[in-house]
Amino acid sequence: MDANYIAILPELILCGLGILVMVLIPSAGREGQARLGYLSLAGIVAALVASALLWGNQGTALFGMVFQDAFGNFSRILLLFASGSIALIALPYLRREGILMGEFFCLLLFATAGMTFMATSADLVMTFLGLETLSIATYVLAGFRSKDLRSVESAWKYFILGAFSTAFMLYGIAFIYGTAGSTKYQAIAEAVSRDGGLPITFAVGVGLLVVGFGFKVAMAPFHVWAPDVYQGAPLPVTSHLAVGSKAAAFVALLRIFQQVFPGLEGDWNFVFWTGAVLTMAIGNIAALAQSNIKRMLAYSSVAHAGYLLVGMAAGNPLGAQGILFYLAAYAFMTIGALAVVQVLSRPGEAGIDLDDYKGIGFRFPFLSVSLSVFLISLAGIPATAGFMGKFFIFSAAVQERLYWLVVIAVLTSAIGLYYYLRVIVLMFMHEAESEPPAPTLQPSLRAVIGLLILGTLVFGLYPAPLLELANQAVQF
Amino acid sequence: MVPTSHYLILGAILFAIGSFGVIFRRNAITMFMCVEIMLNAVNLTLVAYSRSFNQVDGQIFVIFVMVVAAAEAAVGLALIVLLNKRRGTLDVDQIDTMRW
Amino acid sequence: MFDGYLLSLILALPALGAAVLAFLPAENRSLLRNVALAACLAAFAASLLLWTGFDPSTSNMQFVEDHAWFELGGFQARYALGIDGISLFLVLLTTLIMPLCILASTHIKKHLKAYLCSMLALQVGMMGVFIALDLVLFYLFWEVMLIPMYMLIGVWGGQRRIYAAIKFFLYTAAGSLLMLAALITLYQYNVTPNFNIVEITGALSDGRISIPEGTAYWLFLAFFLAFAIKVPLFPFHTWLPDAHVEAPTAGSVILAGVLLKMGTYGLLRFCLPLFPEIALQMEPTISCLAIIAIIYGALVAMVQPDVKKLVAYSSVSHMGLIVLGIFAFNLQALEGATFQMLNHGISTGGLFLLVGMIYDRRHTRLIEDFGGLAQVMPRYAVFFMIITLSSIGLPGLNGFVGEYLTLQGTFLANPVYAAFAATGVILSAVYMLWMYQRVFLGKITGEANRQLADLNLREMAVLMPLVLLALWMGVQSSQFLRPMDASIQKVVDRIEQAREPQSFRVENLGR
Amino acid sequence: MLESFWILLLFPLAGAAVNGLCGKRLPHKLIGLIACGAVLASFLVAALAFVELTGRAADDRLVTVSLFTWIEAGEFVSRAAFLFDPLSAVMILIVTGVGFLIHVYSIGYMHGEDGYYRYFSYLNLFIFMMSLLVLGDNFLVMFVGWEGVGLCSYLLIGYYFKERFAGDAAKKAFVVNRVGDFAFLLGLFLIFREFGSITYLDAFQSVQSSYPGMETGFGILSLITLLLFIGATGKSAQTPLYVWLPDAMAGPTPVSALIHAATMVTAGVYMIARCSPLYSRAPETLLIVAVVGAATALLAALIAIGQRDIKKVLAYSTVSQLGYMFVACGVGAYAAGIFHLMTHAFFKALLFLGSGSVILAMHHQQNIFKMGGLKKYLPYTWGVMLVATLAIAGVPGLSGFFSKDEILWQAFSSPQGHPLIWALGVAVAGLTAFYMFRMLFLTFHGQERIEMGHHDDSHGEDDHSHHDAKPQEPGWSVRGPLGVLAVLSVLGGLVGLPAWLASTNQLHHFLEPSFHYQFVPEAHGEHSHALEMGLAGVTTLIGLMGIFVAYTAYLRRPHLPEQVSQRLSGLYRLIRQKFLVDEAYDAVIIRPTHWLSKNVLWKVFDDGVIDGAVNGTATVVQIWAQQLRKIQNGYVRSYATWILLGTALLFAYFSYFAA
Repeated sequence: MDANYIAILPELILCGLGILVMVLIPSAGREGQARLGYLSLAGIVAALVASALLWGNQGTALFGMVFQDAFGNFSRILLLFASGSIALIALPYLRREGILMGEFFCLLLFATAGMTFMATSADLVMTFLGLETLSIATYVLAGFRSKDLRSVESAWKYFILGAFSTAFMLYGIAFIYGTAGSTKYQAIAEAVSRDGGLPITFAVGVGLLVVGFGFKVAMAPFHVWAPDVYQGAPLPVTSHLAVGSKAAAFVALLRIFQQVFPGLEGDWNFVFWTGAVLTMAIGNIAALAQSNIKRMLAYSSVAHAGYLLVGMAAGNPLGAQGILFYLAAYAFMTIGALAVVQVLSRPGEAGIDLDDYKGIGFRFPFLSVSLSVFLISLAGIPATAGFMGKFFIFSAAVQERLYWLVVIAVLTSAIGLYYYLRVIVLMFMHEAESEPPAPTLQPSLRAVIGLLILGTLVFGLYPAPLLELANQAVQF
Repeated sequence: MVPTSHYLILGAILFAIGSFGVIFRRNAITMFMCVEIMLNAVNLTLVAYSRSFNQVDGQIFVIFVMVVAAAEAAVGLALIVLLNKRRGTLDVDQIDTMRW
Repeated sequence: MFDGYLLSLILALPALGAAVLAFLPAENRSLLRNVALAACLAAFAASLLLWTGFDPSTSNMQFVEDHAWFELGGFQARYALGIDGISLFLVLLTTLIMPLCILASTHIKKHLKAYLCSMLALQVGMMGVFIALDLVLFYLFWEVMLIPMYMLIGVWGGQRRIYAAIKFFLYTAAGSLLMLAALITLYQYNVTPNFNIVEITGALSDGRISIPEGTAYWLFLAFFLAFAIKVPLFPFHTWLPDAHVEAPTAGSVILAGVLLKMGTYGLLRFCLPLFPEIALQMEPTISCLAIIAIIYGALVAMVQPDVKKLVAYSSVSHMGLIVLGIFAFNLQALEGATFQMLNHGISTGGLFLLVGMIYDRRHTRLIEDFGGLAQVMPRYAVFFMIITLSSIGLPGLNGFVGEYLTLQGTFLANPVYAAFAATGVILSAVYMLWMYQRVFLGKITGEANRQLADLNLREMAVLMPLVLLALWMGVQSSQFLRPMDASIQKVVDRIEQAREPQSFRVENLGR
Repeated sequence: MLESFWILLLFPLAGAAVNGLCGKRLPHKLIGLIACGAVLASFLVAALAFVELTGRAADDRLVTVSLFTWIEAGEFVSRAAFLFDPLSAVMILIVTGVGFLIHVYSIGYMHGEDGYYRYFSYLNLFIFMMSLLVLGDNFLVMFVGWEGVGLCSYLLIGYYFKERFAGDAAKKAFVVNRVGDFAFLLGLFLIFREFGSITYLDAFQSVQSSYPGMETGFGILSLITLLLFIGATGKSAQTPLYVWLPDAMAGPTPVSALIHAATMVTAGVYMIARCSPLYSRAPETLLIVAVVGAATALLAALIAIGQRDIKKVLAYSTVSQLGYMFVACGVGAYAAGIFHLMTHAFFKALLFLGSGSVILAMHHQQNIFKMGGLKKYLPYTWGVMLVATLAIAGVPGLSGFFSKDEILWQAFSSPQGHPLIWALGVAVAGLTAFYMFRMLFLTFHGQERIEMGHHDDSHGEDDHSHHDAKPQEPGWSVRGPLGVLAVLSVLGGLVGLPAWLASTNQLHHFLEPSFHYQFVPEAHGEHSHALEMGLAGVTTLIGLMGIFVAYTAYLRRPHLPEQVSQRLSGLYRLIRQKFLVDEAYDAVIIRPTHWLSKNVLWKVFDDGVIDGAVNGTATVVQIWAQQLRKIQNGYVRSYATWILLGTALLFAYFSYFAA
């Protein structure tokens, strides 16, 4: 038991840099804020490199509060990649909206640190702290366009519901602590395997824990906040909510349920089964009726939580591997799609109704084709990472003989095809109703979008490398 | 000595009060206060368990929770101020710009 | 010359063409067309090597390429390509139809670059379906080709193109998603280290893999549904008329010429060898649907006011015959059905090309708008006649051979089915000739028809290969049948094995 | 030449190809020359091969040549192989011989028509297809020819495609034939299933070994033969599928002569003769064939009486005569059938060509009531027509007499025959004589009622210039073939003299080897020559009576027909309206099918039920979507309630499970 600060080097970099940025904000001046953004980006990249270098380490660190393992590092890299892309995408957005302030990046850094802690945490206290670091930073981020009521409303709804569900989760942690006598994962796992039939309080504790994570990943019926909050939050924050915070919650869930409670199998995979079905159905069906692309993507994000929950319901290593792969694929396509939406939108987040997409297909080919690729991937059509992810997760579910779950998943994704395709229909097959000015596409954004497309397609055609890494990651 | 279960039951009652408060109160600040009640109910539970185990882990956790709650309160109250500014009311039932 | 990567080359050439197109200026239309055409022709030339190098004496896969792709839960999905007698000609059909389609697309002015890219992407997808041996790879290609087709219908289609495109996509995708579920389930029983269809079939037939009958039943249904929708078999056919009517000419040609074959190919390659027992059990139901499709498609075709819709419903009828042949489970019927797949590609593809040509001139496809065209467009009338005759199975042309063998085989399996199915022979003559009469014969109606120009050289160049092929296949049929022999015999043997559960079980006990 | 007889196929094919592909640019003379030359070459090859064949021993008169394997799938093999034996030799001589004459005739007849090259190309193609049909050594090659001649018939009937009726008639011919082909195909399938081969010789051998005697009851053989026969009723215009032939007269007259009288329509008879090993073992089918043949003969003869169009009279006459041939087959007298086929080819071709000559002279007037007295203007045509009419009427000494008489004798005396069938045949003979002479008298004799035709502007511009001119004899190319055919019509009967006139019936004798595998039942008893002669006398008498009645009604007392028709108005109307068969088909089959397809299958089932279900699913999902989004009402308190509800459920579930 020692500190071994090297093991949490990425988090140290993030937090340190976050503090530094916070300190520098006043002195940077108006023009310097962008430079703070790049500084943060550099920090995220550095953290990413650090995580990569830590690949291969084993054991625990920080006095047993965090694990060092492939799973943690894989998740870290994934989360850092998401945050890095979001930081890069956010810069032109913030400038356009006139809210280019260093606070954004500093909050993003803290949120990222919270996420990576969730991924490596070995203790419920640590998990809670990570979650809260993430949440509190994100509450603020959601309201970052403070001049706009929608953004504030979004932040408020996220905040109050987030705090509400956190309370449930905390209560759950309290029960688990009260039964197992410790908040350490290992100790809890030992307690579970030692006296198989744990008292009701433990089961209830686990249930309440699911509420907290279910809220974060937008599992029905705890998804109710997601559409409103996603819609109101600034676009890069929507990305962050949809990808970063969801992925962090999923990896934490995975670790808890795969590593700590494997003995509970029969009980909780029914919960995930039901949750998955509800989530997929509600997400996909409600998305059909949306007229705002951001809100539609919010529902789509709910639906994808459902697919990921299918992997949770499977509860086997294959499922874990599939979830990790899917999360990566999901990061590519969702960040990409929202980035294109951002480019196509006008200041004040205008022009994000589906009708605004009519006939733009052949006018802005790069953007339209990119958006199409991301949507196709989200729809799970092959040659994209989205398909591979679904394929792996469904395979895992079938391995556990969850045939009906897979059939439902397949049917709901068939419904989902409709709304993804509708955007393509609007872009390419309708005539434009007005002549919107050409959007400006910064080189950096073009590069990010290009990179994300590359990721979507390459891992769609040749998933082996990522899949292999994910495989290593789930060897707990 | 009061048995642990009494603290737990008290905690549960507090928690229930808090959660129903969130649902039934329409004022933003009151809602937030109800969430705080829930957090404190959890704190009580943690402390009770901690005492029954004769260890400090739970109590340390409570301190973390309090810190987090404080941070949350800071952010939350700031948001409520902002909300009041933008919407001109704290009645949460009138804050429904985004729906369906 | 290209041993070991010929199939990859054929697959890559159109993709390469699309990549090159992406970097060419959109204004230079003829350059774009020529590049696309060159890519297609190159693929066609390469595919001819397949034929010359094909060994008809074996049922093994040939031109095999097999590389690791990815590994999942102990299984390996592999980049495995190969062809046998069943897929050989389907590949050739694809590579032949594509350049013709590009030649026939001069009326496309809007977004030409995207159009050509879609076509080439479509070709990659379709080719892949026919040559993939790995189930995952197969599924990948199977779905990939939906998107470009969807774009072709939706962007370059007619009035109700959006409805038709979405209908096409959702209908077919819904089916294929269920197939995905079945495909995944199949792996649960797999004991071979990978998802190679040949190996899985082999393992199934020697009993190393056994699937409980209840499961096999559902798996079969899922596969079958996906293929039946693609075929399309009654009652899953209603996407077809809409898609055909709205699609641009080349889209319709590809749809009829190649895409539908993917369904019947799937039945032949997957449904039968994987689940022969269930196929045997389900045969009465499926055969009945096929017979209904034959008669129903023909009857509904008869009363269509729109030429394209008529041809679309005739496809339903023809494809029904192919399905019936496939489920007759004997060599004659299966070879006939496979041959008929090629025929249908040529004759129906040709009909759509012809309809497209008149649509370019008159911008209508309603039969009642035409009349007496034989007088103003004699060459057109002749080509139309020949293709019509091929479609209605006139002996001496290709259609007859396929129809005859299929029906002969079906008759051997069940005379009553054959008797019902053979009514299609009468009905096809009724609807095609009636349509021909109303469009071409009689007095010229309407001033617009009087002004029509006859076919030009380019259009004749598009049609000529199909006509020659129709003749060649009709006369030298055995050249096309012989390479199929061994591969189809293998499918038949597989079914025969399943027919005799006794000996099969004994074999299992011995292990 | 015998071993390479198959090259006779190539000439017409080449002729068709040359004329079809580049005929547009060739001069008309050359087109005619190519076409006629091709058929002549075929005829010469056939003749040489025939001569060589006769030179061989009787049991050696069979040559097969296999060119390539056409279709092969497992045991199913069909080669592009050809068979030359006495039967096919006779047939091919008729086809190419009569075909050549009609080609020559066409040069004159079609002069100045649009699409001259097209016509000759089709005609050559027809000869090719007919040769395939006749020479094929297996059922499938025969079927190629079978359908191929159908195609040519379609193309040639629709030759005047600018006219609506031509298109209608062509389509009708094809479709009705397809109905027959449907059965024919089923017959082929059954043959392959039962005998394992579709090659004639193999299949017949197999029949012989598995059926040493006749089949008892209605078994597989009867089914096979019945199915094939249904095919034949389509091609050879027998009841109930004869309806297309009268309409087929829409084509140019030489086409009617060649295809719809002399050759194609007799394909069914040839097919049955070829399959005699099957038919002779299936008495049940034979009875059906005989009855259908006799009934058709009678029905068509009755209808012919009421026709006013010269070609329609001939068309129904053809149907009727084909009925005779089927009667012959039906009583097991295949050679007699082929004999009548041959003589019929001569005199009916002559009749058609003669009528063509009349039509040409009358500027496409075809109504015999608008002719009359033409003998004066067209003496040559009248002469040859008279010969042909006498031949068909069965006047002794002419070809028709011998062949018809043999059929009737066989119908009476053969084990499968029956006096009733004979009686029917005799009655038809009388009717035939009556309506043929009715036609002849109305056309060439009596009052002049000449009204020139106003044929459509489309054919031959020069038609207009001399509308008022009197009818004129056509040129040499028309007259020449008429003469040759007239000679054949007179002498053609000599190859098959009956037993009471000659010691051997040469045609019978020659054809014998082709019926090698035939099962010949034992005759029930001896019939004397005297009986045969007597019956012939009866037939002749009846025929002469028919002629006399026609003479009385149409020359001596021209008002008689009107009186009779008024007296028997019901029957007369029925005959005039061709027993309403077409109308019945229309009302019972065509209209209901069309209505059903359009209103029920398409509009209700396809668009309504199936598409309704598909679109309905989409609508239902959309409705769900509208409902589900309502959950998201924007109120944070309601969201909190959902969360609490979910928690409660989880709580309940976990406490239940742990307990």
